[in-house]
Amino acid sequence: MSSSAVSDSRPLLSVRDLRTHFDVGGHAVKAVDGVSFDVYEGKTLGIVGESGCGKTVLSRSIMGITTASNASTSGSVNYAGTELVGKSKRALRAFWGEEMAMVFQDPMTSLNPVVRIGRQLTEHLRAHKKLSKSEANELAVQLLTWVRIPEPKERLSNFPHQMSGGMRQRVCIAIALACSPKLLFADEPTTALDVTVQHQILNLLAQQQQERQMGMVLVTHDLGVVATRTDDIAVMYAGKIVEKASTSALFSRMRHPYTQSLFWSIPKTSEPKHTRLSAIVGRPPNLAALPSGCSFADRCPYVQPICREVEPKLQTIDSHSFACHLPVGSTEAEAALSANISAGLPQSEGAAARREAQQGSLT
Amino acid sequence: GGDDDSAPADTPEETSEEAESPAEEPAEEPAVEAGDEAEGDVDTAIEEEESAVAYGGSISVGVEAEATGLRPWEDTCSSPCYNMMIAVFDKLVEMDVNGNYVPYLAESLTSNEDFTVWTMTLRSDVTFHNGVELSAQSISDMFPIQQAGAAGSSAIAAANLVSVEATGDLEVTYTLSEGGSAFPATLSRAPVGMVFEPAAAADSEGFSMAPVGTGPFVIDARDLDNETTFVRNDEYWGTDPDGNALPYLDSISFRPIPDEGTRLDALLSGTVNAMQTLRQGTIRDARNARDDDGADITLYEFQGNNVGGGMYNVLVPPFDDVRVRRALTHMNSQEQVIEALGGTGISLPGTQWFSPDSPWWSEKVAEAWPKFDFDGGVAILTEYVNDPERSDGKAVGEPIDVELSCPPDPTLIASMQVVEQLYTASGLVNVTMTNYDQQTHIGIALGGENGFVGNHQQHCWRWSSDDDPSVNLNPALAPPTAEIAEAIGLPGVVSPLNFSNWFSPTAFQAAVAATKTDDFATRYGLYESIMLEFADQVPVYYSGHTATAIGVESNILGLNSWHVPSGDLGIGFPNAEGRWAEVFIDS
Amino acid sequence: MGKVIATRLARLVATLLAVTFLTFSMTALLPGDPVNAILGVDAVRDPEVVAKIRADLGLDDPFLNRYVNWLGNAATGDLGQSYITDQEVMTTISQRLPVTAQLAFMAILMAVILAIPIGMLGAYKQGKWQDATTSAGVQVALSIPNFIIGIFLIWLFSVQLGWLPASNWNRITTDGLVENLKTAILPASALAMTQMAIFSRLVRSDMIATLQEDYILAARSKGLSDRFILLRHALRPSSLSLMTIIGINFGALLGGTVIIETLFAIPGVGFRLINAIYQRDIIVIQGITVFIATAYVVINTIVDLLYAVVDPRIRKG
Amino acid sequence: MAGSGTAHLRNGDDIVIRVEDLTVEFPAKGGNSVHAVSGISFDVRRGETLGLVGESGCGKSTTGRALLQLPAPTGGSVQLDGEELTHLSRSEMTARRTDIQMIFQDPISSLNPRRTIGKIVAEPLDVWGPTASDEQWVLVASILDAVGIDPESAKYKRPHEYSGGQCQRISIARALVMEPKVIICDEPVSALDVSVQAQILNMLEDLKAKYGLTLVFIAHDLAVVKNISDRVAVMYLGKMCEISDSDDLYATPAHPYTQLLMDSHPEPDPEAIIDETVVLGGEIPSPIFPPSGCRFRTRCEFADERCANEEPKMVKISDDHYVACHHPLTEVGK
Amino acid sequence: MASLWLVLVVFGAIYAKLDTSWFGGALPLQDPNFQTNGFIRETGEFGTGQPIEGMSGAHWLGTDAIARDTFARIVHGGWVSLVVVVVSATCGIVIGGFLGSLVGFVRGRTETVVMATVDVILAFPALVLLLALVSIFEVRNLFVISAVIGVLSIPAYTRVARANSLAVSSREFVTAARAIGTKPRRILFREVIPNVLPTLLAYTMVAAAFVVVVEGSLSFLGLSVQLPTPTWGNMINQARRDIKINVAQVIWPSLALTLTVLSLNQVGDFFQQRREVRGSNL
Ligand SMILES: Nc1ncnc2c1ncn2[C@@H]1O[C@H](COP(=O)(O)OP(=O)(O)OP(=O)(O)O)[C@@H](O)[C@H]1O
Ligand SMILES: Nc1ncnc2c1ncn2[C@@H]1O[C@H](COP(=O)(O)OP(=O)(O)OP(=O)(O)O)[C@@H](O)[C@H]1O
Ligand SMILES: [Mg+2]
Ligand SMILES: [Mg+2]
Repeated sequence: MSSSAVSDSRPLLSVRDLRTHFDVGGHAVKAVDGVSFDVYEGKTLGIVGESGCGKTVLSRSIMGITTASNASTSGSVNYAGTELVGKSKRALRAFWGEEMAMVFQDPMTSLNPVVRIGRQLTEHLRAHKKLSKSEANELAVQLLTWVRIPEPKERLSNFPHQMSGGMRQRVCIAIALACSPKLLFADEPTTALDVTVQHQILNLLAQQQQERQMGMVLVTHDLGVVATRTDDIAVMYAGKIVEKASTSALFSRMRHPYTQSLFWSIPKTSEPKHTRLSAIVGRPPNLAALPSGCSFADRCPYVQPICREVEPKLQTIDSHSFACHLPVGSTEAEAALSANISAGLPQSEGAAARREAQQGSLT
Repeated sequence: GGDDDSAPADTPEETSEEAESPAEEPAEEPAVEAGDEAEGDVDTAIEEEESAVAYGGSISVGVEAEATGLRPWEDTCSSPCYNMMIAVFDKLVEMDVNGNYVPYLAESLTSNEDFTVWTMTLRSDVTFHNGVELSAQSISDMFPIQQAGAAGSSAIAAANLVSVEATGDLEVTYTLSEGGSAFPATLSRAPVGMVFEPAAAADSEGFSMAPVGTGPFVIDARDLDNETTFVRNDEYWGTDPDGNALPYLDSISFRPIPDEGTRLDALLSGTVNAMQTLRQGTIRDARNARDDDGADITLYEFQGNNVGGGMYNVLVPPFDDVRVRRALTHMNSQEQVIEALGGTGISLPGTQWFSPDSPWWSEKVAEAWPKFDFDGGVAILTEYVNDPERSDGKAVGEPIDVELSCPPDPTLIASMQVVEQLYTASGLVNVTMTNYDQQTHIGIALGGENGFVGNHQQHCWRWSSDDDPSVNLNPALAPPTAEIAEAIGLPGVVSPLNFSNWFSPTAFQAAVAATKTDDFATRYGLYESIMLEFADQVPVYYSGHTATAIGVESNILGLNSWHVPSGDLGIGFPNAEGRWAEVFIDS
Repeated sequence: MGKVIATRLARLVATLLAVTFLTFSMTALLPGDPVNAILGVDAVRDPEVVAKIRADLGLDDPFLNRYVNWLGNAATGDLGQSYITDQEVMTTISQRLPVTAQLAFMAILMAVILAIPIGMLGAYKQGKWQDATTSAGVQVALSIPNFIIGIFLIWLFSVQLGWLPASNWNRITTDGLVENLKTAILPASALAMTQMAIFSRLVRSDMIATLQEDYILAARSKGLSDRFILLRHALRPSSLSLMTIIGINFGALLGGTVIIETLFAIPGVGFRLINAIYQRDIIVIQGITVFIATAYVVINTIVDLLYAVVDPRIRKG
Repeated sequence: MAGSGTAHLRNGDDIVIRVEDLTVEFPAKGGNSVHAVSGISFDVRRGETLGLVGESGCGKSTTGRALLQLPAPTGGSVQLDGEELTHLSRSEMTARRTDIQMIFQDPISSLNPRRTIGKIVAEPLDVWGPTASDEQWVLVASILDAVGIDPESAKYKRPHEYSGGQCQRISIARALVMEPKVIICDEPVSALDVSVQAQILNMLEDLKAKYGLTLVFIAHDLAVVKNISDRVAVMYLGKMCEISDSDDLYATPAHPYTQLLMDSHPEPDPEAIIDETVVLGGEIPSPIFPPSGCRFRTRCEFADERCANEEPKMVKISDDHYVACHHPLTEVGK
Repeated sequence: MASLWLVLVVFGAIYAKLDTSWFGGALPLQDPNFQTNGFIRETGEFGTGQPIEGMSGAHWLGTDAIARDTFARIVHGGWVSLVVVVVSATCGIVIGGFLGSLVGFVRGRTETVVMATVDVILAFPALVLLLALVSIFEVRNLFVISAVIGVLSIPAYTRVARANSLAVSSREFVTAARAIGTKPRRILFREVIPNVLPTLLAYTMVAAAFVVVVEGSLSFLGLSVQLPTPTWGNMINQARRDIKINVAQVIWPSLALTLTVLSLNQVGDFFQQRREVRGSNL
């Protein structure tokens, strides 16, 4: 995976101002609220964010498989020149599986427990491509070989419960790859798996993606996962993208306080034991009643009055986008943080401790 | 559910045959096609068939229940069962249109002076279905089997029959321990009077499925609870008055259809060609179908002696006081009950054990019977209630308690609620209503353990049949308890069938006397006196005579015009029992 | 597998012992005397005659003796003879069980054939008018007593249209299948209505749960059509409770079609059972009860085994 | 490795928990049994935090529960303050439960949805003696306060009105209310969001200091375990592989399995090198039929015949660093 | 809609049963047992009512075979259904619910025995059991009938409760309760049963519908509540005889039954749905 974030070729997928709102008792739950990004062929976009920030809804809205009757989606999703938003279910079906595919979070539940692996692997192929049974079987064996499942022939007649979690997820990937889609959504594909298995699966995905030059959207809540396996990262908070940059740029310089806080709150093996973590205080806002201004304001160590009044726009500097009035690293931000620390703002405590520790280690 | 529609009713389902003693007085000439007379009650239409007879064809008959078995000596037989048995078996004695017992398989039947020895000569040309010839020996061989059978043993005991001997090739001698003039009635009823092939009867269960008799039809197939089919007996001895061999039909089948509505629907839809019913409601519906909807059916209705109603247990206070019984009877409107039963215009109110069509019917009794007279009843009851010596031991002025019980049949339930409201309206009666299923109901009335007294109070019941009056009446008048029997010097003559436990020496003696003579006038007088005593003492009450009917598709003829060997018309179709030998399909 | 069958058998035997004992006690508690049914009401009760009948039937033996005797005979396949008709209970059952079983089977089959699409439609269109309509229809069917349906069917198809016989039963053996079906279709339909209602409710709610599963969404994201998903992915996992209830209800129908059997005059088990109860024909009650209980247990065992066919997860254990 | 042995057990008065040769088996179909935990030993000092890591199904939770005798282990010994728990009768054990408490992985499922927070937290007090409810409440409130839940509003609220992190705080409060000596934390943060995870970890550290707690901390996330533990034990398929001071363990892992775990752990660092060869690391074998000898040998690149025949025992490789392996990485020179 | 009907039925039943003089007797409910063609003491004559009559101003839904007001009988009949439902649900929840919760919680031999018993009862032809139980009692008042139906509904409740109790018992808060040393009995009553109850209550709605029908069937066999108490079941049964003359008399009580069952099911569904949050994926 190269680290070049921008390619001048046309994007494979272009999402503009996508909004998916759910109507819950008259209130709009703004699960996805004005999201824009591009995905290029052969590149991986990581989407990171806390639980409930709208990652899943986002990827499903792009594909158009949101089914909730209370959902309404607007904006534009342009896939290789075709506008997907507003297309009928029937029309979309032609894209699903063949053009774009999805790998789900939980391999235990995303395979039908009562249908043999062989059939699940190829039923859509047979539907889309009118394959004969034996052709389909051959292909199924090949798919399992691709995802490195030993004894693929024998596995075809297995039921999901006869396989381990890692194998099942590989089967899911094989299913997704079956029609050679150009775009793959992987919605937290490894969250339910052990680290060692996660590692295998991520490797497998990366490999396949490279071989096939697929575009991939890798959704996760784990910064560790995206760090080494994506070309670009978009950080989501409360239904919006708050920061977006190439992976290397993002990790070298986090501009949004949320990204930074998230990064800081994760324990790292490189740090000594009992290292104090700087937790983000509070919890994500209720998507049905977002505060005015910046949604992160209540938890932000840098918060200033303006943050609560004006919603920050996503601004791009050197192809690094962020939506913040006081981007991290700016002098205003430093000043704001100092002020907040001295004011004893609880959400700044972590930052204060960290600053102290840093200073301590410097001296 | 179940065949409770029919079963829980009362006694007539269990045993009720047509019978009348050698009567002089002919029944009123049957006339009009039944149904829409001015007065509205059912009348019996027995007349010579006009159409030319035709051979061939099959019919199926919907009956209200399955015959528990086709063994005359063993199985208790109700109306549906009789329909089937009569197809296979011939009776020794039958009843003609005038209500006389006349020889049937017998050629003659005579008795000695005191009715203890009866000599019978059989027809000579008769063979059983299995080819065995009917002889006097057959009849005497039947006797041990009948003695061992549940139905036979009871009937033999009731008739005091002690021996049956073949005293010639075709001559049979019956000896009774105690003479009875109504003995021919016994020979007209299934347990003793129906002739079966004794050798075949050795295999009791097999016989029930494949009975062997001398009757007009031969058993073909018996599928219990579904269909029993009989085919023409080509060797049948009987002929019609013109000498044509009987029967006319090629085959006949009987299908038990317990649900009244379905049974009528089965006829209306052609699923069956004929059906029987013992319910006024169904007769009403069948009449409506015929008259209003133009259904192409003929209804043969019959108003029998059988009378519904109930009993008061006179051994239980307050029913031990005749005032209470009389009062309650006055307060009971039969018209109202009949309406509730769906029998308005179909059933007649009852005043005695005989219907107005019966030779035994007495105008005098009808006059004497306590009519509906609410205020009169209240007056009598008030007298009782205010009697400081009142038998139920309650305080003066307090209402009496009455437990009214019927089997849980919707029709009876309706009627008992009518009675309840009438009683309650007086303000002098607290009524509790109970329903027990048929067997429980019978068990309670019989009493069993406590010397057949029972602790019932007022129970639904049915009385009488078209048999000779002695058949039903005599057991009902016998001493109900050992003490009473002892007291009148007849130890051991205890009758469980005296359900109301009412005992009157005079009535009992009259009943006994009536079996010692065959003079109709004398017997009529005796039975009239008993009925008058009933009207005075009121051990039982009535809620209307039972109308029965057989409905057939209108091209089925001959049901109302079968003959006894003498060429006279037979009794017809009492209790919805058809004689099918002379039935034919008019083409 | 051998062990599984052995435990099953042991359970069957234990259940049957309990059921038979219970039946015996129940029938012993019922008021009323079989002798009355045998003799009829009007028969004069000669004490000797009564005593003889009681002795013949063993009615005077102690309760436990009777039970043990019966059990001993039953173990050898002899269920005794009816008090009333003297027919072998085995014969009684062997003539009637096929009838009731056919009715029950047809009713269940018709119900399932109707219920699955109805239930699926309801689940698929959950909350929409299609769902509301079918649900309401189903609940009406559920709450109309089935004899009312039966009466209506007779009125319509027999009396008005004259297409089908109003009652009784044509046996396949004697009348052939077509004639047999003519008599079976109406009562089976009447029975099927209630079952259909129960089944389709079940299918609907199970299907609703299944449709919430991730693998349904996964199947959709593969580009499969809704129809295909419903039939090939959702139906099987949604039919587990359906199978259970089919088992239970089939068992219940074998013993409980009394009302319909009576209405249509069908020579089935229930018809005989209710008559036996009314006549206090204890030996017949006992025999039929044992058969129904056996059928119930056997059918439900089969259902358990079928589970494994439908749900491979169970197969392994 | 994945072996047994007791070389790593320490002596001293301050040992609160001492587990020796703990074995837990569950009956499985066909007369087999699940060897969930097979002869592991460890001890915990007062005030120490022991981390337990390992892949899913390796027996971490089972170990934790066995400490509480829920259910009682199949074999081995569990000593709490020198008292053997496995021999206690049910009622005696019940009496000891005040000393050792547990926090569960799923915060939502471990709180009864139909009871109020006030009742849930006070429940141990109700069970443990008739304290006047006013007094009770004072204690409950102080502890709720300590875990960062507003006591007044919590009193009548029910679990569903709280987020996962808050529910976890509540279940911690429930454990604390009994003033236990030891708390077993069974993956208390695995179900929580990263941001909340940090809050809870920080809080546990604080509470530990405040109440002088001894913790057994179960997790599958290496970084989390390292952060909170003084000493870490690595488990594999019911056996213990390695136990060491946590800094030491991470600096110089000795067991190939520990190494595999570390290689697989995704560090949030784009520069980290990914070992792309770990595509086929093999699957964890069934605990019903565990491999002979070293249980890890089926996935181990160094496995040889000895590993199949001989079960490795715990050996000391440096100060407070023990490993059960025939070919520890420190020796192979990796 | 559904609950409106139920409220109407319940109100009607209670109103009819307890005090017809509420609202100054303004509600036009007649005496359900009064035969309008019956004998009137005061006048010494029979009433002018007609049996099996159609709808009219005097009798909104007509009259039955003995000229009683069908409307009044239907309203009063609701009382029986109400009591039967309440009593049988109580039996079911208290006994079946407890047993099921218990065995789902303690498992082991108790569970084997209880569930085997349940199986035996279910394997028993319900009709025989029903008939036998009903016949054993001397009196057949409303309570006895309800209790019999209640006893018969216990197995089903036991099954439902057990299935739920199994699930609840494996939840972690039960382990947590054990961990703090709570005694099993307390766990059962405080932790398990409260969580089994809601499902049981939802099931009650469905079972109630069934119970209403069972009472109808019992009436059909003439084995339900003692006369003259009206029940929908015995009304249908009685009117069946005259169905060829006046179908409506069968239809009205059937309709009441149908609507009630329908409503109960709907309310049951509503409760069930409230606990379901996820939507369909299709
Ligand atoms: N059908 C719906 N109706 C109402 N709200 C919904 C619906 N579907 C999702 N939401 C809400 O939308 C928000 C975003 O949900 P989403 O599943 O996309 O989060 P996520 O980022 O994928 O979280 P996780 O990491 O837990 O998977 C949540 O607050 C969720 O409650
Ligand atoms: N009650 C039980 N009956 C049978 N097997 C059990 C039981 N509890 C646990 N096991 C088995 O014991 C083994 C160890 O389980 P345990 O829950 O201790 O693993 P764990 O390390 O906590 O895993 P996880 O990280 O998934 O929580 C597993 O194979 C599990 O299937
Ligand atoms: Mg998600
Ligand atoms: Mg665990």
